[in-house]
Amino acid sequence: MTSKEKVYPTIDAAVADIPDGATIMFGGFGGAGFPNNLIQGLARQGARNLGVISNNCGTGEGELGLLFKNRQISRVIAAFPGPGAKYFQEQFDAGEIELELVPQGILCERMRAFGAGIPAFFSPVGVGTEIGRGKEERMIRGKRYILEQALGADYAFIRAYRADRMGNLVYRKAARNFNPIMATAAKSTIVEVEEVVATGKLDPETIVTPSIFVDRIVQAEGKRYA
Amino acid sequence: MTSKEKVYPTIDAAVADIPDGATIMFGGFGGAGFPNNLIQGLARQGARNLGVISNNCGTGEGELGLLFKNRQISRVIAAFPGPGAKYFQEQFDAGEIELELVPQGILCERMRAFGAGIPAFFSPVGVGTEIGRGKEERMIRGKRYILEQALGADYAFIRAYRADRMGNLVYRKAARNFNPIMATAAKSTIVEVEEVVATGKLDPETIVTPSIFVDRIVQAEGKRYA
Amino acid sequence: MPKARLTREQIAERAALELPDGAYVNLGWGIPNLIAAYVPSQVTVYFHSENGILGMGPRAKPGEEDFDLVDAMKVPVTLLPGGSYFSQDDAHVMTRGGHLDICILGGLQVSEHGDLANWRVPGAKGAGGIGGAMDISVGAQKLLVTMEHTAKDGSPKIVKTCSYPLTAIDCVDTIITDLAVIDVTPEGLVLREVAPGFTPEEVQTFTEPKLRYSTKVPEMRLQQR
Amino acid sequence: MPKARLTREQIAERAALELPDGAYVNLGWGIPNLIAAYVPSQVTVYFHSENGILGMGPRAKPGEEDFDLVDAMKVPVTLLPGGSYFSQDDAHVMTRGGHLDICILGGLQVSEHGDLANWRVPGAKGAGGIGGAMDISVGAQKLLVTMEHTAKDGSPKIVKTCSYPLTAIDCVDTIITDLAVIDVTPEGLVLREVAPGFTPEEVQTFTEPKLRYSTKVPEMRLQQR
Repeated sequence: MTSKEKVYPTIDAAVADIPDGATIMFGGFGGAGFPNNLIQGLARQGARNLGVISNNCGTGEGELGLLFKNRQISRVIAAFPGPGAKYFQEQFDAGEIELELVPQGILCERMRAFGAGIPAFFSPVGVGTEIGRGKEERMIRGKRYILEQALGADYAFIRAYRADRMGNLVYRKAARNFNPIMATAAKSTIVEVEEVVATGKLDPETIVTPSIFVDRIVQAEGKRYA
Repeated sequence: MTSKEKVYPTIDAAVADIPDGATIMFGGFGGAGFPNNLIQGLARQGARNLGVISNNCGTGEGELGLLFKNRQISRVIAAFPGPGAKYFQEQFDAGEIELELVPQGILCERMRAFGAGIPAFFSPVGVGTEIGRGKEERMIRGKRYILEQALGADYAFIRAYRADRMGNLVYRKAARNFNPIMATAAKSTIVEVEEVVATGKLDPETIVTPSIFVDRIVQAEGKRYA
Repeated sequence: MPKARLTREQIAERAALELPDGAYVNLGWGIPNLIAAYVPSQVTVYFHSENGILGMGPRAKPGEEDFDLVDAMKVPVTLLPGGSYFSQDDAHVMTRGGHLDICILGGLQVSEHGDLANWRVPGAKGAGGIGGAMDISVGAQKLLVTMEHTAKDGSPKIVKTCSYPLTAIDCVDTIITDLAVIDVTPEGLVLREVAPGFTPEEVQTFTEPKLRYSTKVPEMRLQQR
Repeated sequence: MPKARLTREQIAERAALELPDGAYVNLGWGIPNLIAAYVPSQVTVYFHSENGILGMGPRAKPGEEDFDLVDAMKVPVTLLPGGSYFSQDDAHVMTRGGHLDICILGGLQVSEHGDLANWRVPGAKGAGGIGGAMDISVGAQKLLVTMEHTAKDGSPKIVKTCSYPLTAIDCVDTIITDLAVIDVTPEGLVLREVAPGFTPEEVQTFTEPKLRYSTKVPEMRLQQR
């Protein structure tokens, strides 16, 4: 029996082939569940002109801040870039970064749609606000809705608590956040984990992300928070 | 501290107020995860002219078969009524039952949309087939899609393995199937469980249906399969 | 000297009285975040956080923080028995799908039609940020806004039409301020209660649209009766 | 006496050779359901069942059945190490979202454009039933159909245009029958292999649309080389 090996030996190996111009989803919210080791690996790797899909844009040099500091990012889709996203804000104010602001739940829903083979859906969120501007609007059963498009990416960089070698994932508390949904919406999902366990060690009832959504697994280098 | 009591003393009490004409979702697939005790309670209770949303329509008198035998059902939305659904098939052939056939994944997705506040979505499933007939069609990014509508119900009758008293649910193996998604798509969700445990006894990481989606909990009467 | 209005804590205290027993609740940034401390003892409510928590408990004690368990404001919190964790998309199935019984958000402006503006001051520097407020506003079964009645420059925050970027239209059910409790109804804004020491006429002077009120408007309650 | 065609088991055996190592796979009713038994020993694949199982193992042994662990055909099965359970909607995120590498379904008719009809015989009594085949057909990265080459009355099942109700249009990549392996390509149907003892010309006589083939069409392999 053979099968495709998903476990990578190092963070650097897991991100080695990310090309310039790639679009990458990054999990994490409120300091929890960020793939900080992968982010730092990507900073070392140096890919440029990246598109980022993420709830926010880092805090100082922390989390995604490092990639903005290194000027590796040119396009952002985010719900809340954040006042602490110093490097992002500077480059945004200077007109160097293209930004699409998306309501947080719709950011999730657009990614879920992509992962689920749904190309577009009607949404009540943002009707009559600047989010609805330029979008198709329609009355359905007496209420106003706007049409939102599915959102996919080349890569998802996510953080989980444990993976088995096949790629099944479990998360820890509120560090789950965007990670499971991003895993479904990228061509290739790369996960850093606290611990890689043998296949069969995770209770099949409790697996949150089934292995089918995971392409590369790498042991985090010990740093959970940026 | 007080709070709304969700645990009902008996199956009959849990279904006592279901009115004639109600639309009800029923979980279950392939013999597993059917709310057989609730179904039997509904047969005793006698509500008529019911609308049913379910993957299938029973096997003989088993599962939903009992409600068809009793002629309590007048409308069905299903993916696979099933060759063993004797009473349904007889009444369908006699023109006594209105049926909408829906592809299985789209049945799920329409319910999920309802639960998620999405009124309608474009779907690749059924394009060019009789499922697409009469539905709005649109090209999106070069592919054909049809518009599908959200699907809700007055009640969801579901089966879980364990509930805590607050209404958090865990399921068992493939008996999970339609149950979690139906819980999100009904005005009132009634769950029969193998065991009711004290609040706090379920591991919060492993809860599949959070309590917010559950309105009534009742201990199953011992019969797991119909 | 102007008369004393309610404090932010008192606004929170009043808002807490709107929580029905057994409700699933989301609290936003600002004053709403103070409300959890004032839930009446005879009421049980379950707090939702849009990053994937239901049954959220109080802030973690110093030294006991778990930074994998934070609320939507990045504050380390706790989980109560019966709480659960889920993904952010499932958290927003709850917001947008109408599963939360009551949500309470802060506001920059509320219009007489119940439109809410609470995410961006026009002309502010930076990119701004929407967060979860738009999803919460459209989905809440009942939406309360808690805020100061007037802006720092004295201008009314309850207006005929919002001039700030909107969060959602036609979404606010009730406004609770340091001067009043006001319900948004199809007939317009109805003044339900006034802050102690204020008359309906005084509250009207701080409010752009016309308020409807009966001859006798009760004082704002601060404790459950 | 007509020449012997392949058995259903041999069709399954041939189809099993199309499974790449590491693939996530869904097998439908009929001949596809026989395929799991023929996966070459040097290949590992993961079976998906649309009722919410990934990493499904063989049928449960008599006496060891768990009726909460059944496949999409209601048959008690087992779970392999690394398997997982999930809800039916998540199972169809996998089908429709393009996450399954290869799916193999039975067929009533396949057209030269790759349209598939496999859920209902026209004029049949009863309501019929779609099940999961439509979601699987549109979403599979690669869709194989295994079936007998001709119907019981001898009429071709590979046709110019399906006359039976369609499951999905333009979805089939490869057809494996008791007579041939045929690829659906933009240029039409390409005969890749023929059953032992049959010539391409003979296969053509059992097939309505024109087949393309080179002068030397290899015999159907039944074992991995």
